[in-house]
Amino acid sequence: MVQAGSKKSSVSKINTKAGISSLIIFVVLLLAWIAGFSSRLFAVIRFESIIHEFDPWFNYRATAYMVKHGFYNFLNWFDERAWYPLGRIVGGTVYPGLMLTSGSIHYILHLLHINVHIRDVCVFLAPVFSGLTAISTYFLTKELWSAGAGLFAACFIAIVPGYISRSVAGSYDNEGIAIFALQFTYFLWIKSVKTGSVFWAVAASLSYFYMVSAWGGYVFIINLIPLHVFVLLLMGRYSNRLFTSYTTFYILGLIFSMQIPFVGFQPIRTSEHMAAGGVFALLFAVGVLKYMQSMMSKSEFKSLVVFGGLISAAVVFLGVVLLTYAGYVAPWSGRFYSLWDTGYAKIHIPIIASVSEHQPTTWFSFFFDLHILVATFPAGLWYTIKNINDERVFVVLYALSAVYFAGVMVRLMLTLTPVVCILSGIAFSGLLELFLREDDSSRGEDSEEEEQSTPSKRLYDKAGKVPKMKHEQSRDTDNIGPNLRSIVTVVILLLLMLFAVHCTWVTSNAYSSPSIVLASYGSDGTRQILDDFREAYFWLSQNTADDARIMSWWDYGYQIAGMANRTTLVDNNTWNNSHIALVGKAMSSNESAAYEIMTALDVDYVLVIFGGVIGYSGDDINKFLWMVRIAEGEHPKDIRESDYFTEHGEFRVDAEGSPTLLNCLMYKLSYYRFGELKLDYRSPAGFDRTRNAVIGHKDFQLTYLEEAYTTEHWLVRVYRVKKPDEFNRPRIPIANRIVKSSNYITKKNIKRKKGTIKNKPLVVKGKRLSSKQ
Amino acid sequence: MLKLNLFLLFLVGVNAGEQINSYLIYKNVDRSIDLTSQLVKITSTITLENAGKDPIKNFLVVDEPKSDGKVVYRGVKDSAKQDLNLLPVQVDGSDNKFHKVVLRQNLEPGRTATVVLEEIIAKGLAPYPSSISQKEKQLVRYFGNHYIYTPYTVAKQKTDVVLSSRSVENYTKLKPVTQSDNTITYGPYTDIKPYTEDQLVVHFENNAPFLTVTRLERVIEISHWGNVAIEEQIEIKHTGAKLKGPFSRYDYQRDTSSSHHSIKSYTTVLPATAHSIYYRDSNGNISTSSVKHRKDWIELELRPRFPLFGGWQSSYTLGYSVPSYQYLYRTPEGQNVLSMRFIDHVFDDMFVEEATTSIVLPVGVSDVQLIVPYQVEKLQDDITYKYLDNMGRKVLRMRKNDLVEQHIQDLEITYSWQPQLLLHEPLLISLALFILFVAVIIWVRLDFSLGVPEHSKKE
Amino acid sequence: MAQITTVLSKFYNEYKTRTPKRLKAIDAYLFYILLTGITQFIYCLLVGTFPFNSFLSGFISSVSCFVLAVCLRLQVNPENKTQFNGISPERGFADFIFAHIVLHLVVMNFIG
Amino acid sequence: MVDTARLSRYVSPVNPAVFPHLTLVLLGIGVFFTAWFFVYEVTSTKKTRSLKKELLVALVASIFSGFGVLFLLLSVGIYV
Repeated sequence: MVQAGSKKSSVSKINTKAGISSLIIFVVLLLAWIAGFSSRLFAVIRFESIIHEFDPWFNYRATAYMVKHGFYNFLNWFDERAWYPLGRIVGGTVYPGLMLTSGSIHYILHLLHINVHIRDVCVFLAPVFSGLTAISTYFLTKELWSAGAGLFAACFIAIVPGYISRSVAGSYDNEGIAIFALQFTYFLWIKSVKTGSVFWAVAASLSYFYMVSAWGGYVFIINLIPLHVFVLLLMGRYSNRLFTSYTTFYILGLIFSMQIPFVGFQPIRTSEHMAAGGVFALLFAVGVLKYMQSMMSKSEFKSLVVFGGLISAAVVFLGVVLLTYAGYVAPWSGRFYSLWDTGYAKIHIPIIASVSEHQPTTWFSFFFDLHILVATFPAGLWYTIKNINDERVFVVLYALSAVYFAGVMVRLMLTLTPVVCILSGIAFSGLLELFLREDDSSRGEDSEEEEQSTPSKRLYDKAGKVPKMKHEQSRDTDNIGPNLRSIVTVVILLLLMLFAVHCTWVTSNAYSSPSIVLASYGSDGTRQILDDFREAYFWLSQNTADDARIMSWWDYGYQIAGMANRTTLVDNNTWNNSHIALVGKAMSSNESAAYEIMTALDVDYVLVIFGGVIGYSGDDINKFLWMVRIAEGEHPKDIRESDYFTEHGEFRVDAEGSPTLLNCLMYKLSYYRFGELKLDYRSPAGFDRTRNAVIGHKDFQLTYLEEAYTTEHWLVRVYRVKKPDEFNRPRIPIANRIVKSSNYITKKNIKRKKGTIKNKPLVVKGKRLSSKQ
Repeated sequence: MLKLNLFLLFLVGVNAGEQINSYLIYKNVDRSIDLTSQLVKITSTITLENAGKDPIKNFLVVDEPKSDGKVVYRGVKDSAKQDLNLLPVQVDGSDNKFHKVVLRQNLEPGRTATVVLEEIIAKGLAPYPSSISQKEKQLVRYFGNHYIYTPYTVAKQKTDVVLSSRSVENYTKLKPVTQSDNTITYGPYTDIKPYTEDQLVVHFENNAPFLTVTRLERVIEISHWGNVAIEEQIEIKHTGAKLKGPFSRYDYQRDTSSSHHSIKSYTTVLPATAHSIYYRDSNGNISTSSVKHRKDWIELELRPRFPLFGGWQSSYTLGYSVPSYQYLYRTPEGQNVLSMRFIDHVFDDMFVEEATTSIVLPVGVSDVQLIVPYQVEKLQDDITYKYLDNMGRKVLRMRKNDLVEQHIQDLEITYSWQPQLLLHEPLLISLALFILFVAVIIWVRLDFSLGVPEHSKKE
Repeated sequence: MAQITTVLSKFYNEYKTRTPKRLKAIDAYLFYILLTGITQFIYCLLVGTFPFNSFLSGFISSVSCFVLAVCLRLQVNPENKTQFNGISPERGFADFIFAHIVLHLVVMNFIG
Repeated sequence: MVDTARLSRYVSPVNPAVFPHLTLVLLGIGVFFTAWFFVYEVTSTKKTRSLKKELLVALVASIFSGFGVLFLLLSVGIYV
């Protein structure tokens, strides 16, 4: 390839150089893409091409629906299988960008008769888009600093764990494509600010439109860009370019964003979007003033400003007050509040706080997700502040705000990652520029930078092979000695190598588990796959009535809908807190109270996740306190969190646990017949491996439910809710009578003890089954 | 007179009517009713005797009018183990369904010949009670006939009923009858009139897997790059006694006895050359399966995601590839012949309720001829598009209900195909790439004329 | 107050003399758009905003026409040539047309 | 029924065992020519460009890449 380039060197040297440098850029970006793509494939290689976790299952299901029924039917899709009995209008409550993207990829591929299953499109969407993210990061950084820094940034973003965590193959979620849209919007924005071109501003707003269609994080853009404009105004950096780019971007972005049904009229009604409008008006005012200024003398202008300023301030103030008073402008939403006050969610909205990714970020996870970039990005920040210009103001603001948000919520680490990569790219590029400048004076600076970044790029593709840098040849003309120079270079290379190794390690160990398939390693290194989730979901899909309603905690709603295709009561959408609280109440009540709720909700099956046999820590008993808290929020009379603790304020499942806990539905469903199970010879029967305790309440029977299915490792347990005529007589009332100290069940048992021999449910079940087939 | 009779007989035969030759008698019948699996396999060794004066060419076999289950396979072999053809015929004055068996050699008067009649009956075993709890044993009842149902007189008959276990609840005791181990022997009975019926009932324990393939879709795809890909979509159902009451994983884990009515796994046999085997369902791979390479075949131990209890069902997709040299041939005339099984083994003693087989032929075939081993329902041909197809491939589709292992037979497809067509796909890709390059060339050229205003500014 | 009227009159004179004809045409267009926008707003105040999206699309389309025209005016203005490096009036106009095409496609969709 | 014994067995014109190697070689050549093509496109100016050369390189690149992609598909098990 280089030969091909150098052949033409006699014809035109400049062109050759451009050719080589563009070839190098191309190759580096391609390698970054490939490296990013392949490091996201751990999950596929270890397991299979499968959708991961929870939310992706919904996205996948929606995409599959769209592919099957067409886009317009998708927009009007009323999903009666979710939120029973309410249902969910899916088309109006999702960001459709993700589904549209993969749907159109699928459509195009099928037009070309490449028969890829939509699942595979969904699985590989995020890794493919990570490549696009790398490229747009390159362009953004190139606009901000230089092409060399851009290559660094592209390589960083391709493999940085903070971004990989959301974009491994199978993690089919909004963030996967949204980060690309984010970076691309910013790139176009910077471009339009630089040139003042309407074209780039329109492109930016189109890209913003895509972002709005893809992720709720678009609010970040629509606040950051106005902030940028505002700060530029404050710094006295107003220019007509800024005016054209922002006004065009804002007004088009506004109308575009309202095209998304889920967003609707929010851009003109909610406070989150108001800042952008305010800056728009402000920019207009400034624009008019500047225009007038150009026409008039200073003193005349001053008087006009004072007069106009007073009037406009009054008008704006009155307008805002009136609008808010009339209810046109909605106050900030809860999730948004929790961004400012980290304690807010814990107090007011347990459902938001219960999600682990909404927790504040720890220092460890900063390091874990970004590694050396944490240390280098302040250097990049300093570089940019030192050489500030219009667009660098933007990246500074981006960095500062993203750092703050990432500190508030683990999830928003994702928005921090790109800017960290950009600034670190700038830092590394600056460093290398300083230390490698003189090695080949015959070359121009630009191509040299790229020359340097290429070997280092190769370095973290193949971490073991360190190409020899040219620093040894460097002449001693600078004020930095050759020794120092080589030492610094080697250190930088080592750092980059460490970074690459760390990224690969984190990706492979922390972020590549599909979480619906678990793997455990035996002592001899053999791998055992625990496929209990799919076992249970597949059982549900095959052996329950098509309209069966399944109650589970909301975490599993999307998975049940996606894999078992059954109706769920609550799911990960969490839009209806009271419905979730009702399920939480059912789970935390005792059996008979729960039965009332379950019959009211027409529940046919109850599904619980129980990790006690294999020591899986993410099970329902460990999540149980959140159910109690959420239920308490809505039903404070019936559920009290303190009842579930021991006198010492501990949450324990062993014999010392509180009686309320030991008799609640969740406990019973998790531990039904577990008391008889001896896991190994050393531990006693009923030893819970997750909580390292022998359970406190062993021999009990279920009155209103019966075990319908339990998976191989007991991870998922499905119970059938009996019909009212089936549970008149508990099968072994004696056991109940002995154990239960609470009075009501015992009473019922005594009352209904007669005639417990014949099994009435027989007939009904036979009917049910036969009618189904 | 006799000649006239024969002539008439001939005429009637032509007009799809047969008459029963009363000179033919069954001299001896040895019946063995095998009830060890979910299928009822009746093997009758029949000694035919010609008591008349004319040679006999054929004899008739009749369906029992009121029997449980369905005869899904019936085959007749002669003493040299050669298959004899069975033709459905009608007999005047009888509503029964008859099948005519043509003997290889005429049965001369006074001579005897031995034939073996094999019948396989599906759904002939009814679980009784029809639903049981997890711990109970599965009991089934068989309703049959003590005597062989035939239009001919039977001189002597003996029946062995082979059961899967020794535990028999009860059975009809038409003397003489003896039970030893897991075999009940009825007879010998002598001089039985034609069409004699007498109900035989056996109620016994049978923990054999009662697994039915409710639907099987088999797709065979030929690639002339040297591969035949096979994919089977299978829906299975446990058709034994239904599970009553709860399923307890605890009890299931404690019960380690091998004879349980639930089905944990079964074995599918694949051709020895099969490779790239996959086993998955709508939720992805089913990781619980193991492949064992035997000398002449591959044994695939398939475990459904969950153990199947009575009434439970499951579905999965099994696919594999075999190299083409095993199944694809070329005639000297340049035609291609694919010889492939209509259905393949799913599990031992399988019963398939409905099977659809599709054969995806390569691009651009002509003169397609199909030879089937038995009667199948031919479905409308289809066109499908696989990877890199722009013309579409012809798909032959056919369907048959009620199949058992005996139906694993080859079907043959002969078609003409030009070997140059192999180059079709790579040239297609090359063309697409070339168009891309040309587009780049044009783009590069256009770039200078496109934005005159902007470019004049830039310079 | 008097000061302001003098300022304004001076401004008017300045404008009349110093602005090129091309820009004046754009200004006329701007004025027209402004009137449309105001009319729509008043109409909505009087009649109500019932098909809210129709009102919004109409109003926003006139606002964006205004904005785009202002942008065009800024880019075309020879005084701003130094600021808009690389954007000729023709390019500006092409951008203007492009933005309008995109805008009206969306407005069409939104007006329902 | 056709008697299969008298027929010759059909084997692939290319031994499946060499698919991966063919993929590597063909794709390697294809990528080389593709790179050449793009470098040429970027470096050459309006005057120095010759359509004949462009088309020739493009043709070679596309044929090699086309066959390379085909054998790539074949070697990963997608039998077209």
